[in-house]
Amino acid sequence: MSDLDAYRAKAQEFLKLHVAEYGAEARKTLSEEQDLELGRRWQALKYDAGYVGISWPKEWGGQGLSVLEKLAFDDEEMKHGFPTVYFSISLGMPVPMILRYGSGAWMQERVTRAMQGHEIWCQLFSEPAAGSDLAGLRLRAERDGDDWVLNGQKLWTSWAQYSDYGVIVTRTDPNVAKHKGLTYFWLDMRAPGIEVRPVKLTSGGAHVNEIFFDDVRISDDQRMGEVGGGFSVAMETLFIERYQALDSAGFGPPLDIFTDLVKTLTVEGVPAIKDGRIRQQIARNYAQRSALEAIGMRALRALADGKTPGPEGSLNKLVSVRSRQRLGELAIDMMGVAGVRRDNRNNGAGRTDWVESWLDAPTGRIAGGADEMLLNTIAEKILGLPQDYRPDKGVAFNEIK
Amino acid sequence: MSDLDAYRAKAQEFLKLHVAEYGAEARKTLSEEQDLELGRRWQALKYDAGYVGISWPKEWGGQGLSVLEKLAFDDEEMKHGFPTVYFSISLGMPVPMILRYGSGAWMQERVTRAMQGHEIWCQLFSEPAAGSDLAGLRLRAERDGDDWVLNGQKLWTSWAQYSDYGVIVTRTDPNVAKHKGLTYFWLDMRAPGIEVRPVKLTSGGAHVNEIFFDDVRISDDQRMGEVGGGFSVAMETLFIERYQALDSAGFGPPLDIFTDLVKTLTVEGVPAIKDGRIRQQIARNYAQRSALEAIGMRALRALADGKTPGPEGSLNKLVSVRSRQRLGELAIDMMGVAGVRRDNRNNGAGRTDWVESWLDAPTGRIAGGADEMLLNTIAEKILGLPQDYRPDKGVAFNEIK
Amino acid sequence: QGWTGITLPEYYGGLDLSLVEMGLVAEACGRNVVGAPFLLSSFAAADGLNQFASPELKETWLPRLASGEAIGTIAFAETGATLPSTPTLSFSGNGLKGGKPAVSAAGHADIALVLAERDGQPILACVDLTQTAVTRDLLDTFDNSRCAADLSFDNAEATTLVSGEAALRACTLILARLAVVMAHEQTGGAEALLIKARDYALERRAFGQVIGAFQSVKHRIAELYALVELSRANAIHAASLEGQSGFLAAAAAARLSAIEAYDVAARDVIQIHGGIGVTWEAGLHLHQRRTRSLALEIGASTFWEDLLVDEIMKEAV
Amino acid sequence: QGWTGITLPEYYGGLDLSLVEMGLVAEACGRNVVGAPFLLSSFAAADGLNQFASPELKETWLPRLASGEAIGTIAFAETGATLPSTPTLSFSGNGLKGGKPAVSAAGHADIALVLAERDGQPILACVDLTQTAVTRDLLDTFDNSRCAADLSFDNAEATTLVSGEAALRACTLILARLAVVMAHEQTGGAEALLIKARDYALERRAFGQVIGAFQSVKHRIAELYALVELSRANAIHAASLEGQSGFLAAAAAARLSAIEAYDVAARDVIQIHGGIGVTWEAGLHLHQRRTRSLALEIGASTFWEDLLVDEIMKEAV
Repeated sequence: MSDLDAYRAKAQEFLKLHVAEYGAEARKTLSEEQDLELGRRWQALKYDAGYVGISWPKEWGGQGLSVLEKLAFDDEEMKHGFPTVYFSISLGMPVPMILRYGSGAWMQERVTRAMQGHEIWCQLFSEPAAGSDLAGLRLRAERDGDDWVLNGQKLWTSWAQYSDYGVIVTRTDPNVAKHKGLTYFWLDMRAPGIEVRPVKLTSGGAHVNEIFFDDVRISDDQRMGEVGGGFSVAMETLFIERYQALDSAGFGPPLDIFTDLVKTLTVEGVPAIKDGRIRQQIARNYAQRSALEAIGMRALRALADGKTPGPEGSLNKLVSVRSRQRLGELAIDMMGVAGVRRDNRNNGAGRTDWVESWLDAPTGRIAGGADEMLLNTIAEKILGLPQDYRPDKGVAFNEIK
Repeated sequence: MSDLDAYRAKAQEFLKLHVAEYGAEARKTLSEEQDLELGRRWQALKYDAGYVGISWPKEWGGQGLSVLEKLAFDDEEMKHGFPTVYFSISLGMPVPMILRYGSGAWMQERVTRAMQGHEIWCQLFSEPAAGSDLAGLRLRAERDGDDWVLNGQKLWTSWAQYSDYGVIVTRTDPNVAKHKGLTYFWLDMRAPGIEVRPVKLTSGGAHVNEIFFDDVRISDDQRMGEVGGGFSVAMETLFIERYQALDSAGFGPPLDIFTDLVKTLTVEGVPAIKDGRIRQQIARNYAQRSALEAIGMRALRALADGKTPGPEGSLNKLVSVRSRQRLGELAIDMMGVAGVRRDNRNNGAGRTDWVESWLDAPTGRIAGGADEMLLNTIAEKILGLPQDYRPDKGVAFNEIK
Repeated sequence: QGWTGITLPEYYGGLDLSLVEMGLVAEACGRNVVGAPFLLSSFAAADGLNQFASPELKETWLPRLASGEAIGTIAFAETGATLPSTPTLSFSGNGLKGGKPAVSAAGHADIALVLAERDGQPILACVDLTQTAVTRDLLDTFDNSRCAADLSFDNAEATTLVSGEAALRACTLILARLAVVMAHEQTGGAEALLIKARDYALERRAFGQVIGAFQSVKHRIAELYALVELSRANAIHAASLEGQSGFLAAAAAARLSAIEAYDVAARDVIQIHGGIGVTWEAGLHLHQRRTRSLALEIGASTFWEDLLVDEIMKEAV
Repeated sequence: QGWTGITLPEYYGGLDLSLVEMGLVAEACGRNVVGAPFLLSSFAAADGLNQFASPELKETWLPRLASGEAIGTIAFAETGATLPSTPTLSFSGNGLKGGKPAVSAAGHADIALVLAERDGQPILACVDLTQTAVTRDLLDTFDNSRCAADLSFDNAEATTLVSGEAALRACTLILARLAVVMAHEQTGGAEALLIKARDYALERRAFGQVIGAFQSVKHRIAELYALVELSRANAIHAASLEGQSGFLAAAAAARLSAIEAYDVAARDVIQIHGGIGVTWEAGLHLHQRRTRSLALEIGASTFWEDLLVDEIMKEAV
């Protein structure tokens, strides 16, 4: 058994010990607030057991292991529906950025508290008019002595309603080209002038927020990177978690939940499994998922060998979420008139219930890059095709039409 | 019975009389040359019976009827596979343009001879570097006294190998914007310096040609429209046959040939008609075709009422040819290992044989406008969406990169 | 406005118009994602009574349905079948016994046409839902404005309208006529989404231009236009074939095109709207949910594909 | 080069390598739309002999197949079935009698493995095609370089390798192993088309820019990249599972992904090339034709979908 296999086996043992108290079944009937509290306890427990910050440097309280150990643990943890969703962005992007840009005892305390789940960080990037085109953001930060004063609006910020701190990209100079006038800060989400309003999404859930900034004052000490260098710090944030556990189910239910459903159903008096149309979809989805999994495994092997995984890992999100949406439609259709029922609004139901997964699928397709942006990235970065026409290139931000 | 119904009934009677001698069955075993000869005789016979130039003015030998009578006749004629393919472009675009721009006894003779099938006209528009972007054409026409001297190349000219005359768009001024430097002529295809080379297409047939012009001299009398006005005359040519009989089969076999095939087949030991995958494709193709036919009928009713048909008629080509390609794949797959056989290379087999139809489908998708151009037209002309970015706009032709 | 009696005879207070006019109204409802399902469900119930009920029963119900005073619905489907040939809901001397799952509009309807079993034969029956022997359990669904409920019958009084194979044919015809009207509603929904996408593409800017200038957006909208027009063409065509041969095939084709157009519209138009599109504020989630409730209520695509293929193969013989 | 014996034991002159290496060679063949089908057809025949034949028979044929001196093929399918459970080709005391339609490579092959019937049971048999009791009718097909022929057997000598249900399992395994190798070939073809499209999009200009700048072209190529990589991933994964549990499902998945990738590639890449793409000069029509001959020769998608679903459902039990 390799060291990694041994690590994985130990992790499985640890998770098995706690699944009854913290896993999917335990969470089912909890309210979101109760689930968050359970999540905080789970996070603290993992911290004590050395399963938080697995690949982070030891001086910050991490375990100093490689990304392979982290991916192995995540992979096992994901299988059992533990309540990690409230902390995944916090520990995935803002906190690692603090590890790079922050220092001092106070910051060390923040990192530790975030690792233990006591505090949560959010990421304030997108705005109503700046989604795919992040550099088009408008939230102003104006210099006032040693301070900056923030005015404007952010949107799509996940878990801001529970967040203690955040990282933010602001426009500090509208007179230069749009990528060049941005600056990056961290801030206290309890600062005066910040108002957080949850936004309901397709499935009815509201984990994202609209956030209004009205003369919010922060210190220049909170700046991360150069004035005007915010775009590259933002990009650094987005790419910091370069290797994540790929999910061939597109964050929806695994395929065996679909085949289990098929087995129980009759469609127009005939067992669903005998219908060629349904067989075709099972087969095609299986083939697609097995390919995505094979790509993921190959990437892991490359990492283990100290190589850089190929670019094909970037396909996962594009391919898997789109398919999950169509498969959800089919699952609901197969259930017949009763397919409209919404019997399972539990925490994490999107992972087990086709109706919930389907309701949420449009959000999944937008989150983390719309299909069009992913296709552009593949076409330009991997295949070397030209960038789209960009009339805003090199134009001062306040002169862009 | 309306006048139109009576006209249609009479046409049916006429066609029935001649289908044995000229219809699909009679053509099956002929070579292309023999088929062309049969077509010429059929054309002459129709001319004598008053079924050529149905909607053309009487002074040119037409029948002076409306486009409705023409469409009714075409519709009936199409059903029986008469050999009209060699004359459809000739009588569809170049000759009607002569009706508009020509005059005199010699030209009248050309028109009559073309109507009788004795002479054929072709249309020399596209070039290797000017397909979708027609205005990007390069074939030069240089003024020399009362003459013009043509040099360059045309491509995709249908039936040029059998043509006696043609209409052509040339570049007469490379120093102005690309749409503005074009001029339109007619010419004798037997003029010295013209070389016609047939081009083999996917299915192996070669009805299109590459045509080389080496100092071909034509008179300024042959000019149609102003010098520099060629682009608009070309557009006039393309839109002259505004209402054509729509073909929901995308110029492939009708759906009942598919269902007839399905009835005879067993797939993996089960009658093909019982397989949900095959049923789904029959149903979806039927629905699509019935919608296209309903759109066609609605356009005819609008014409009959003296109204302008809606823009949805433009969908036919986009939708029908694409589907025909996929349906061909399925038909071949259903036949199993023997699906590779090519048993029917007869004239007009693309209308009855799925293998031939499938082999030819890529050509169908390009001919008459690639999908991308059709989508642009719908988006811009019907829905009012903006034109693509066009860096060549207003730039002199010889300065376009 | 008389919308509740469009296709009913004037004698009963209706307008005596055709499926074509009914379709126009349904299309308008679809454009606005009108909440309540009662217009169509009442249409189907009244339409079935008008065709298959005795004069007395018509006299009792049609004036009330035509005026909108009473609400009707149909309940044919059971778990695993859109039109069960041997329904579990049974009718005997003691009345109607059993249940029907997730019946649209059943939360408020006064009367339902049901497909049941009597003496081993299928029957089409009419049942007053306001009697105490009928229980309705309102369901939590993803489209709650459809007022779907499970219906239970405990020896409920009912009247048989048609028996035997003819009952299945009657149900098929009622469903097909409803499918044509619903296809108009779906077309209206898809068209509304198309227009929203077009308008948004002309207004929303990214990278210095309106997003409608990007071919990915532009062509997606053009493809959607094609689907909407195909759906509309089939819906109108089917309505115009009312009472003629080929109606069933045309109705099935209309339903398939309509489901496809509305599904693609919801998927693509939300996507085109980006983040805004997935918020409740944009309201597109209402269309998303409606696509599936309409796709389910009178049988999913596979049911209509099978019906259409059977009709085509019959014709071809 | 030893390509003809890659997976065969060294004892018989082979290289004793795995499906992974065989796949790499097949992928290279696919990239170049290599004309002759013999590499794969001989692989399948030799592979089947190596697994299921007696030592004597192996001794006779494997060295010749490994050296490329003899050409092999397989002939399992009959009209209406990829793997007929009761084949019409029958084997009795008098030998093999009947036919096999449109057998790839049969125009030149020296030996074939056939699925036949003996005493009401399916058998896998080996038959020397050079004997006079075997007739081959070369067919006119849309991909004539596959040398497909109808085979007729008039009391031909043959040797039974496996009988009964085990024969069907043996044929399935032979097909699945060939499917994995062919999936590499198809991936190679699709990849070659992808690269052609990318290069053409960077070179061809319209409206003053390279056509690769239009999102309709750009995104179509990106989508194709996705299909090619999925196809490659499944093909490699299946090859790596050689001899392990889950191999059949992996092979079926590889085949489905490969058929889809190559089909879409041919359709879209020809389309991207515009008029040039449909001429013989461009050579893309060779790929178009090859997509279908490879899709047909060892069973169309529906066969592999069914096989995959059966495997998945078996696993799940």
